[in-house]
Amino acid sequence: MFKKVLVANRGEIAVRILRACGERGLRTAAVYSDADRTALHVRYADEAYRIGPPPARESYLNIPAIIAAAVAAGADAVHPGYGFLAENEHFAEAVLATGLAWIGPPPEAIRAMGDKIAARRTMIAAGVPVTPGTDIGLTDAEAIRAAEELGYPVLVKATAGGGGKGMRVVNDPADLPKSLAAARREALAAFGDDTIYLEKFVPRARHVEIQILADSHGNCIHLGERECSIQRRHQKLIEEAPSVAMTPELRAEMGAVAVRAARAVGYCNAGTVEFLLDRSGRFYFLEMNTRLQVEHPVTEMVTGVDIVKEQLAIAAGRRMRWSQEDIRIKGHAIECRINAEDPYNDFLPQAGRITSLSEPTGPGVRLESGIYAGWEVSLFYDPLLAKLVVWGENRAEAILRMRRALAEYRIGGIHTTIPFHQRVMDSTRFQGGQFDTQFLDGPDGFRMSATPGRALERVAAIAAALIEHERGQEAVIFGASPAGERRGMSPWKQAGRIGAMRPR
Amino acid sequence: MFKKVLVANRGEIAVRILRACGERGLRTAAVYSDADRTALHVRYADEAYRIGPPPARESYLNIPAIIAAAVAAGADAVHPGYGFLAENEHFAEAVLATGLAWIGPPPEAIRAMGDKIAARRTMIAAGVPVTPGTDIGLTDAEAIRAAEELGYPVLVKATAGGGGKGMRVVNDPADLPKSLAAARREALAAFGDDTIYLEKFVPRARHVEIQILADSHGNCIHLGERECSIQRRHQKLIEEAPSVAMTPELRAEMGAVAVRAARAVGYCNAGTVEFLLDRSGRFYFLEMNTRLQVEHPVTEMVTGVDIVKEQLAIAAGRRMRWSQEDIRIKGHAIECRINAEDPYNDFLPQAGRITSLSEPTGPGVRLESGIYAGWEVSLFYDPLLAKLVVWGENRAEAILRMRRALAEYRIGGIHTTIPFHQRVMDSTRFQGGQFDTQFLDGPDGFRMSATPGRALERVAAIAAALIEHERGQEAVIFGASPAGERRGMSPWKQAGRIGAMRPR
Amino acid sequence: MKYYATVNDHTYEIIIEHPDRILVDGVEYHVDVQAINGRQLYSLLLNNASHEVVLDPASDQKSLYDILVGGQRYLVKVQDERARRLALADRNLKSPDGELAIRAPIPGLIVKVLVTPGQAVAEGEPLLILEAMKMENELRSPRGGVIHEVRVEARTQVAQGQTLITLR
Amino acid sequence: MKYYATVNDHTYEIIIEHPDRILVDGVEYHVDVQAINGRQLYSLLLNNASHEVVLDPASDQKSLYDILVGGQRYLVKVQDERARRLALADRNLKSPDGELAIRAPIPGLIVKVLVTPGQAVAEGEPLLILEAMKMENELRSPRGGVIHEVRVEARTQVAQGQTLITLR
Repeated sequence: MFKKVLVANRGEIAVRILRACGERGLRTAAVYSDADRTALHVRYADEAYRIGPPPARESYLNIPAIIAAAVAAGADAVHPGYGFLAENEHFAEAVLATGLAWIGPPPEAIRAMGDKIAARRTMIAAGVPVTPGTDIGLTDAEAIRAAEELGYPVLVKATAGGGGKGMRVVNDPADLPKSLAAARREALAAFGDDTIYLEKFVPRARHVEIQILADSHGNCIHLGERECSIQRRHQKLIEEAPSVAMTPELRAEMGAVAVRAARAVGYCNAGTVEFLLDRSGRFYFLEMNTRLQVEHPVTEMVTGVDIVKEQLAIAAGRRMRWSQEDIRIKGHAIECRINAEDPYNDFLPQAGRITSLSEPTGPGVRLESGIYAGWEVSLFYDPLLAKLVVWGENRAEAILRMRRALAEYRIGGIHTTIPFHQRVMDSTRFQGGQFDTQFLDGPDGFRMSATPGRALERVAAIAAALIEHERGQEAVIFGASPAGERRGMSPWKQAGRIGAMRPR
Repeated sequence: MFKKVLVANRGEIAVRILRACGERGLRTAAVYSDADRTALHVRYADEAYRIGPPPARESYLNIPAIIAAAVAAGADAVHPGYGFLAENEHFAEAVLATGLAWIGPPPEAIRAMGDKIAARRTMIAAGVPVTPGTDIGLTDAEAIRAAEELGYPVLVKATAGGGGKGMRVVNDPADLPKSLAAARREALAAFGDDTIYLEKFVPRARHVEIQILADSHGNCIHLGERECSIQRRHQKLIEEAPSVAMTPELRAEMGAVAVRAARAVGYCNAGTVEFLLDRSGRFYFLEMNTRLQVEHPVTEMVTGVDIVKEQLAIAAGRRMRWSQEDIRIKGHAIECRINAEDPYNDFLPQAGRITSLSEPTGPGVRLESGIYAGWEVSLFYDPLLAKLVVWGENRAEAILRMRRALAEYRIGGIHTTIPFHQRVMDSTRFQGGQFDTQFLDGPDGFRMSATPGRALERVAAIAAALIEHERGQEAVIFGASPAGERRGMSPWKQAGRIGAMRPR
Repeated sequence: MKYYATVNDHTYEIIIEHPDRILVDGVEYHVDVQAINGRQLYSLLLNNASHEVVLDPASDQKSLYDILVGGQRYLVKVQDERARRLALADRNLKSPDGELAIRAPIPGLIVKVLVTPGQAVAEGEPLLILEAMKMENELRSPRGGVIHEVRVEARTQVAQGQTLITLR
Repeated sequence: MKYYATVNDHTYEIIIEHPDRILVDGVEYHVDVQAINGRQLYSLLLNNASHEVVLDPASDQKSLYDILVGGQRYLVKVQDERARRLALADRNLKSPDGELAIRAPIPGLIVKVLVTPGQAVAEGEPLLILEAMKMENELRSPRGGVIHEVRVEARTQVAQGQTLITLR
């Protein structure tokens, strides 16, 4: 096994990996940008190395700086987490060229799956079903013709895209030019490449993905599926395992196809094969994520397999401890992504200081978090603050448990997606499992009402009046003089008075 | 099922029960003393009722006040938790007489097991092995004679005792009078009764207990054992499941005896049969705890059974969903009791405000806590702040996980037992599983050294110097004038300066 | 003290005479509100019902409270009697809809401006596209009206809170 | 600035000239200390090793720091050059062991006093029994010496920090 692992990431996933290393007795090294000096991953690592200023380009995407940190630390392995450089084969190659182990798939597998078009061809050759689509590098005019041939709705996809960026569903030929332009702009800004292609859009489909584990001894198994249909603009918000749409037969079939897909590119380590699953049980390969996935904990909670610890063992050349027969799905797990976004205001990203924090705990609750009270959330990075994961004996218990965990979760100082998740858990459509990827975005989709339910309106009114009253009383204590005149007051006296008042 | 449950307790166990009720869709009512108005159990309940001033006698032990709260709330069931009135048959009877369900065993079973001497007789009649001992109500002179007959070491026990109070091990006849006096004083103060008796003390024994579940349809099963030998003055500090001393055969045998013990008193609901297990595998009945136990989570984590939810179902007259064959022990769980006690200062109870709090999270970690940042820990109640519980595939993984979870756990403002637990997890004797109830108290026991290891001494010295330096720099910013002269400074300006300094 | 608390166009009259008893539209409630470690989280007991109330720090001096309770967010305007009388008098002098400033909710880059001064817009109509976090966000009109000024143009960086467009 | 930090009878000479570089007994270290949300938890990077340092609030004005790091607690006395010179001068005038006050670590009831004035006691010898939380706690002598005063008697209630016994 390794002696010291450098984690080339930040936030909750860096913390997750640091914990796994610590629990295997491995020393850990973190890297940080100037925005992250006091981040949780820096505090929890054994060592920490500065890699640059806040912008990701100059820090977490800065390959030479990260390699230099790994060398300075004397690390013998690098875990890339997800995002940033996780699916950058040049980074993987640089790590290997430095003589360090890469805790991820071979660079060739990253490359084979990273080129979406080549991947589609490889999959077709391996007998993996894919949706009909075009070649890459279409001009707008070619795209308009191709869309007619495929038939609407179509999906505009940036070749370099990912995480929902540079992707647009087009239902109406009239919207295509505008969508092409938007997808190109986004892809150019995010990835420096505005190459696009089209795919047939499968309506009313679910996004179901299969977790894969493969070792360097030729063993490859799947850990069942994750249901990831609750998305907003192709960004997953809620994931669960198992999927309500799954039968044991279909799981075995999709699992076998996913293993075939992984083997087709010589895969090794953890990976995820994403599929669209339509209402009649047909499924289509979407893409393979050649890295640890954000939502891996739901699989861990229903299978009992610690995927990150398996990654470490596989990268160290160990044989997998599990065969396909060992994998049993037990109970139900749900994950809610807690983002610094305002669900009442079109999910606009939020920045600011977390002034107070109460985290849910207790039976069946697992929190993967990168924040603490006092932490400053910046706009430099992804808005994901934490993942709240629950396990229940069955889906009903998991939903009830998630409701109570969300109700306990208090993040003060910034708006988060917690109220959104509370609404989804209360939604009968979600509870019934009757949803697809259009649940949030579609015409009959789920909406956060601008005017929330009236149930607690009176309580809110009373609370506001009481707080206003209390503040008024404090103003009286300070004297009713305007702010400018208060300045002469002793700071000590004032501090004492503030301390003596209500807050405990 | 019930509609509304009143939880007649406080702290982490009240929170635990409230969560279970919430997850079953039951409304909840909390009770609180004036010291607990902003306690977590008040905040997390649907409703909350004041029952009196801080002293437990006037609040959490005040039967009429609690019954009145249950009636006012319109509750249809009462859960007593552990401690306080949980094993008070008069409270159980009062609850039942009010027409409410009692989420616990029948009052007759509480009474039968509450009288330690009668319980011993019942157990002997039922064929349950017990240690040799005397009758109750001995005078000191009688006790001295009886001790000679039993042979030293002997155990002085208060009839009304519990939780280690009013209990003393005596190895040397010379110490007996002093120990008798101390046990009587403690028992009189704690329970208003200084009646004592003696038992033969089993040296080098482990404290191993069996969790029982019995329903009102005549079904009674056991959920395996808990190892609770890590005790200080008969107070458990660390518990695990399973016990390293256990074999499947011995588990089956002890489990069968525990079921027989429970059946002998017509037991129903959750309970625990405590045994001493000596080095040759002989075991002796100690007592039965006729309530939910502090350490129940370790059993939940290795069996997958939610004991509190089963308690609710059983009290509602449901048939148990589990038979003995369904119960399988999977992996290993450890619980550390996080107390407001100073392990470097003879475990003296601590009081004060929790100024900051970082709780461990992540895979395999379950925290059962009753505190939050800003909470004021008082000396009115038990020093238990929280229970940190971890699960691992095996005992080694559980210990490693507990180490990392303890390292993440930061409670600012008061001393806690966290450093103690860190030392135990690092102890090779604990890691090897070679311990008994004398691990902490015994002659070759574990000690918290007054002079800790030198490993981090230099780090501590540097940190202190840097903080001193920083404080000196701040003093310069404020001006070196005495405090009296600072008063003229604008509070706003000062606040700005404080804000601009280091803390993030 | 008498207060008027307005939520979703509904106004509650709240009289606070005793620290623990209030009248809400004439109905008595027993109340106990306690701040939890700061000034953002409150524990409210209302006739024994226990609520946790989270106050958004944006709640400013104008007695406008952004309150999260039970997973629902409410914007509550609180006025005492005097403030309410002044506001009512004020309303009679001005038109109900004044000028409204559309501000940047986050810092970002203006990708496109979709309206021009003088243009009539409906509620919900897109006004401009703001790129932040590498995602394009459409800013929509919070009500119907006429575009008065457009203060930014495409490809400019804007700060949080900066006024982008004014609406009349 | 030069500081002397004493832990477990070992004194480190620490020179802080630059904000990020210090000399410890002549050896250079790169340091970066950052307070985390208050003044009790610090993140310390020491030549890239990451430590979390918890400061006990009891750490008072006398530059005595009760520090928890890596699950180990250390009591560190920090003196700057001037304070150290004064202290050394002071030590020459007084006996190394002055009078020591045994204080009540928690409020409670004195159950029994086990020593009398003039009595010689060894380190670790029980001095009295204090009942708190319904448990009896033995208070033991932190060093050898002679009992000077016994300021309490059995069955009296004592407050936290109250001096119970003085030792010479």
